[in-house]
Amino acid sequence: MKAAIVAIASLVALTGLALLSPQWLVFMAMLALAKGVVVLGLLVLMRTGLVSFGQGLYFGIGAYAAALLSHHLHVADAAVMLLAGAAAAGLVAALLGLLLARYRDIFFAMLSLAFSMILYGVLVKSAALGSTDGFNLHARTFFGVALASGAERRVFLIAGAVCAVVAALLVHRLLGGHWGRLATGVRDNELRVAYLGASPYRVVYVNYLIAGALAGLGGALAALAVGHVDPEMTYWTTSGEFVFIAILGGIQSILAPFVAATIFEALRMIASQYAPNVWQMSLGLAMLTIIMFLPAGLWTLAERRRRSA
Amino acid sequence: MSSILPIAFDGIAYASWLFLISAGLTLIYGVMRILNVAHGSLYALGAYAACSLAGAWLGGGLPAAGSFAMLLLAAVLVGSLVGPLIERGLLQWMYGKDEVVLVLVTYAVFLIMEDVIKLVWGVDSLLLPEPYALPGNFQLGGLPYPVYNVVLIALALATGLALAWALYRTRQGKLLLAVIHDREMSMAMGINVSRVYLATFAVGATLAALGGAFTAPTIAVTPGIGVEVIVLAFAVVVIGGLGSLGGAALGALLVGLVRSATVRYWPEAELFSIYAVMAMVLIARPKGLFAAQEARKI
Amino acid sequence: MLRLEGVSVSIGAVAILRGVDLEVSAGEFAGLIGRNGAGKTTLLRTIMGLQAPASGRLDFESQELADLPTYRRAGLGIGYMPEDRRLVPGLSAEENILLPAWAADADDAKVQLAHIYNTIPELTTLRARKALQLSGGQQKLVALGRAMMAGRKLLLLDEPFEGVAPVLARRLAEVISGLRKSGLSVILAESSMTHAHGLLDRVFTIDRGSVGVRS
Amino acid sequence: QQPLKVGIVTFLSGPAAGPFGVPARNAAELTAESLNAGTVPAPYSQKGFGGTPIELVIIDEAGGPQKQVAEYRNLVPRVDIVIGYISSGDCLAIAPVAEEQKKLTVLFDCGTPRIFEDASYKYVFRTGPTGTMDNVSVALYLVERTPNVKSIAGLNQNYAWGQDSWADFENAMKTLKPGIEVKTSQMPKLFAGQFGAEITTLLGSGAEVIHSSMWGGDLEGLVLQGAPRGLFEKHKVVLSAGEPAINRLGTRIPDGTILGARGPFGPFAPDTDLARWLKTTYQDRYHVPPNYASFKMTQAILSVKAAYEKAKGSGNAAPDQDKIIAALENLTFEGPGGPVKMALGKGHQAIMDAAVGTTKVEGGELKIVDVARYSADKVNPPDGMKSETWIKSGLKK
Amino acid sequence: MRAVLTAQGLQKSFGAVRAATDISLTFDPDTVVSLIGANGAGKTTFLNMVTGYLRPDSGQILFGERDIVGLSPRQITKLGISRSFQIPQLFNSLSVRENLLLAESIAATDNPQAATDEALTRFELAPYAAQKAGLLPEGIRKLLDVSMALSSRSKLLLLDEPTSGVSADEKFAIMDVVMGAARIAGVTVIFVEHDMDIVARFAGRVVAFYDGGIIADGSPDTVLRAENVRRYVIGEEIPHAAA
Ligand SMILES: Nc1ncnc2c1ncn2[C@@H]1O[C@H](COP(=O)(O)OP(=O)(O)OP(=O)(O)O)[C@@H](O)[C@H]1O
Ligand SMILES: Nc1ncnc2c1ncn2[C@@H]1O[C@H](COP(=O)(O)OP(=O)(O)OP(=O)(O)O)[C@@H](O)[C@H]1O
Ligand SMILES: [Mg+2]
Ligand SMILES: [Mg+2]
Repeated sequence: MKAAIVAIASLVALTGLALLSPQWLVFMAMLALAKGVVVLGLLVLMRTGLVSFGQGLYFGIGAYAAALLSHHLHVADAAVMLLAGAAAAGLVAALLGLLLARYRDIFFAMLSLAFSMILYGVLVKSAALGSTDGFNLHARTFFGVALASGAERRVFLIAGAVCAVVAALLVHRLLGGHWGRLATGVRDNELRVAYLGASPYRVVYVNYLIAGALAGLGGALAALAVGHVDPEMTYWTTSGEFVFIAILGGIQSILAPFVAATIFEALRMIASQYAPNVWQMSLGLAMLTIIMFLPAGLWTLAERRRRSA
Repeated sequence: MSSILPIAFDGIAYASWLFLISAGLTLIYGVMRILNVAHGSLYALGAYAACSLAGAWLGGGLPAAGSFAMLLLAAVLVGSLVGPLIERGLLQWMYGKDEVVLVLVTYAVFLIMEDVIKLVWGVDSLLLPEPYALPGNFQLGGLPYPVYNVVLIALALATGLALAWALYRTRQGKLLLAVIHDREMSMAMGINVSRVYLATFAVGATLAALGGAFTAPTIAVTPGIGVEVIVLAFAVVVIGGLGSLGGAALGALLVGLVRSATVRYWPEAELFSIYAVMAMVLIARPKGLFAAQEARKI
Repeated sequence: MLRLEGVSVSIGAVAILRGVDLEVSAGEFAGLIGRNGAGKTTLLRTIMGLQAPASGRLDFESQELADLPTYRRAGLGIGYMPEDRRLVPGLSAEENILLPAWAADADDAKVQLAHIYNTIPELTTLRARKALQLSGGQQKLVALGRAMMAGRKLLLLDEPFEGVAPVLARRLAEVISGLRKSGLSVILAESSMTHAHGLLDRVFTIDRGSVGVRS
Repeated sequence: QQPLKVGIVTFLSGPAAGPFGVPARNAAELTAESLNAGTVPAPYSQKGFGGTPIELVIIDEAGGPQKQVAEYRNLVPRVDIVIGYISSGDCLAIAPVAEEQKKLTVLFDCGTPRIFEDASYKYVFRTGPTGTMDNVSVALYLVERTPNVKSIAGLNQNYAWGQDSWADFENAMKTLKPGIEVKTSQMPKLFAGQFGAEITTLLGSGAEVIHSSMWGGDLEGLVLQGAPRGLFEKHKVVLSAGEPAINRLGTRIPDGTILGARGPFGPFAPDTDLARWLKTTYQDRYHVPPNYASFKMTQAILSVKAAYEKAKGSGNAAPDQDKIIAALENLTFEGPGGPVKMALGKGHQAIMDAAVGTTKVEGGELKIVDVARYSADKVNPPDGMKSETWIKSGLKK
Repeated sequence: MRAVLTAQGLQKSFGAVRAATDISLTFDPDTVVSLIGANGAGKTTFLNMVTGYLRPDSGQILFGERDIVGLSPRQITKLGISRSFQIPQLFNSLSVRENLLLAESIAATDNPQAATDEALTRFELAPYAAQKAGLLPEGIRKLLDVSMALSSRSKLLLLDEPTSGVSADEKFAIMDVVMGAARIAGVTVIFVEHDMDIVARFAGRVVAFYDGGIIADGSPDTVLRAENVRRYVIGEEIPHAAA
């Protein structure tokens, strides 16, 4: 019930933002949303105690799937692109998950990193896809309705908001119940999970699949927002960024990824605008401050407020 | 046949470099459970410090052979000043936090150091070619090879052996094992855990800086050299099995040899080689070549 | 020798120990008896410095313990045997026992080791085996040996008899009572007097964080 | 008077900052100040842009296309014109956004010909030549100097720039010398920095010529590691974008190395007032000579000034953006590297003459000797034809 | 009557240590059997082999008719064998209630919430319901571990030292609860125990292990009085040092 209210409120707020704010803000909101969706997937995975340093793989797959649709198959419908992004990523996750679900800890992290870097290598090698330069994409319709020039990103933001809110609600329901406890169980003590008769492998697999599909959706959203895809999306630094956003937000709440992604983007924007020569340092200091004072992630801020209220 | 020797030599030289940077990483991870992203910055810092020190030495007209000592000095200085600074100033407040949070902390340190390096040394590349050119070449399979690479290999060997001796043949090494396994119980047994951490981080930082300092003469020292190193080193460490020194050595060797063979026979695949090796090793051995022994749980 | 005055420990908002007064003199064997969750482990950990007290005084041989870091307490001759064993799995039983001596850089490690083997002959057969292979009870023995290595003056034993077969429990009781000869003090936490009968000079009871005395 | 705000985007951090980003930023600052002071030689001696002073807003290009698009969108409301971008990926990503935002955006350095070959833009211009001519001109130079060349090898960074450069060079050589043998094409990872195994392979390859489009630390590393091992003695080495390394490596670049500067820049610049002004003022202020990135930045700023003033005409009112764009299209103007024609991409893409030379140390200084110049239309495709097709189909007009 | 569990010639060595030397045992339905033995005698190893955690070097294990050697712990659990552990295996970051709830949910109990509440009361865990399992006192951890094993409604219940670490005055109470639950469900219980009073009170049959082998098997009376058992497991009465 409470979740539904938050969801509706977020939708209204985002729609308002999409319709009323200046273009740059619309774009930033959309990028934050896209990353938020990826991090949401990471959150699902982190419930099982696994951190993937390779979500860039699915982020990239989602983006390239959407972009290829537009660029090579001339399907320029944003809704189809989003769906294709999530589906393509989900499909690959379903395959790789069979292998990766056996891995734990840093080995899981690094093997997923290896896969994302292999895709990176493939993309860098594909001259037809523009190698590291990537290529541009255009979505001209949404559910078949032609988009007015200049309004595309406003529409995408609303579409992105709907995707994100639905995804967040589903994840919220999933993790709030038995499945969430089971995932925590896998994180805490796999042996006991097995001895209770459940399969840790299956839990990890399913969560990996969800994370992959969400990263794909995020990738497609980002591709729509940026209008350009390139292999950098699959590079480990991109994957690393997702992990950092996840930790920045903390893993307690479904809203945290979105809040953290927004703050991360904003921090980076402010740093590069006002300290172009030392933006990395500013970002680093900001991150340290957050870790020092909000040990369980940004979300502790909200928690504190709630408690004092 | 004639190409085996060159491939092996190039591979081993590259492996030596990889080993130097991964040894510190695996040590810090093994003992402190910190995946130290700032390792890349320490590597870069070592390279920059080496350029400054050896550059000043050579610029002062002192004997060129002494520049090797400057490389060492640079590594030790970085390790014993910056290492403790990071550990005491920052990390020591973070112990007990989740592993991934510590990754984030070291990532922040990495970001900060990138800009610090830029502010101190500027964005232009620094060059220190003398130590590389000084020892000259030798012939192998009809091709000239720099003697400097032999120096690098010897350095890696010496470092590896010294570390192995310290870790596996001394009491300090066994105490370290206790700290690794159970911080709290170690304190109760009278081990000064905080000092162990400090020393470990300083040694790890010195190793990173050593890698950077001895690479400096072969490359142009530019902003960003630390970024690439991190993933390479992580990959080697994971291939070898976390926290295992022998693993890091074997992992480095494997990666080095595969890379040099790839460059020779299939240059387009160079980009994948290390990740392909990592994926293959992990598929065959999910915990790396030398998996850490686990305690009996039930 | 050891003196606690009004020691209170809280974790978060929960008070775990409330104003504990306790005194153990040199060579004295004290029992700390209480049910599950009474606070026995917490009390021993507080003495060892693994848990910070919110208030109160801790003295050991008239030295204030409060600002002494944990590792220095071992140096004072306090040995701790945790209830859940906590050996270093990769090291042999003997190396585990020797760890405190190495940490202190003690020169009489050999002598003390021989003494430990003497008092607990069962350890001799286990000495070369890796701790990770030992059965639960065997690990308890090694943990006791290890505590003796550091604990030249005071031994903190947390439920040493739990999970130990009766034959060994008897032996342990013998061993512990044999320690009297060396003038050691012992605090022994147990949930009942079953194994500790006749072993103790003084018995403290602990219930919900409060310590009382039973003669 | 309200100054005109010019957004400048160039690498301030990362590996590209040293060789390109910062020299470009320096040139931008120098040029803007000189323009505002009215000290730039004719035809740019009027203060600012048509009398209006200009003010720079500089941001960092590091971080990849996604970040750049975000930065660009933030920048647009703050400035009147954007000049920038070194990375081709960034250029590709920015161009459509510029179009959407309707903001005059002048790309100054990136090399990929795809920008105006795959699409056409109204608001986007590039005042530097594409990468095509770099490799066509070095191929021409090579074949002229060594007509009997039989084999080549490549050492290029494994990313779009390196791959395209090698493909252009390889194709041009195949067109010029049918039957030429390619011994090996090494593609080390970008910023790998260490090329021991690659150099071994090249040394053993038996190729007469080695082509490399490397830049920055990679290029310097290649020279540092290759020269002591005799790579430059055993082979003719062609560095198609080698010019910026001169300032760093100086006499360490072995004699006989063929060098390009992505246009008639730096040591290849013609002896004009404008070039001399840039060289001396830059040298005085930054204590190094300006490299091609500096030249191209100044060239970009001057192109906008030329167009601005042409659009403004003799009137007093500031010209609107559409007028400036109309003036810039197909404009021919004088840059520090000589005349620039906005001849390709429907008047949005510049072409220039190319220059190639050979290194030689004389009197303890590195000199570029045996310089050859190629006229712009000899090394660039005709408008409307793709570079790749042009090279493969015989480099014909 | 068909045996619930039959072990035939089980062998297991760890390097030079022989943890099981030709163990053959048969367990009948609805019985309560206690495994006793010195430390390191091989009791836990036996349970580990039965539950698939360790694979015997040789020998056969039948659950009912079915050979279960080579099956994973999960598969064996699903067949109807559940166990508790000598060292409690809990979900440390979940609360006591959530631990139980998870166990009940996996066991597909009709109403996991109600079952959880019931277990909390039965094992007197209610006061700790909201506390994270990782912060529990050792004895309570043990209780929780045992109570989770009981959630599976299995046919065979293996308990590894269910009462060690539990306060003396509660040991009997716990065993009463376990036995009560077992009796209702018709479960066979095999429990490892070091407390001979508990053994004597609850076991219908006692198997004594020593050095990887079985030195006695039979009714509590006979086994606890057997010479071997007294020597190797219980230890001869030694007079207390006069206090
Ligand atoms: N880290 C902690 N956070 C919150 N509560 C804790 C923590 N550690 C212990 N407690 C609580 O402190 C109380 C005392 O615990 P303690 O472990 O000292 O008991 P104990 O007497 O040793 O019990 P047992 O005989 O079961 O080992 C318990 O109620 C326990 O839940
Ligand atoms: N994984 C293992 N690796 C090596 N040795 C093992 C392993 N598991 C058990 N052992 C050895 O096998 C023997 C039997 O161990 P087990 O745990 O079965 O004893 P136990 O009868 O349960 O003893 P306790 O009452 O102390 O728990 C012991 O000597 C132990 O050291
Ligand atoms: Mg306790
Ligand atoms: Mg056991």
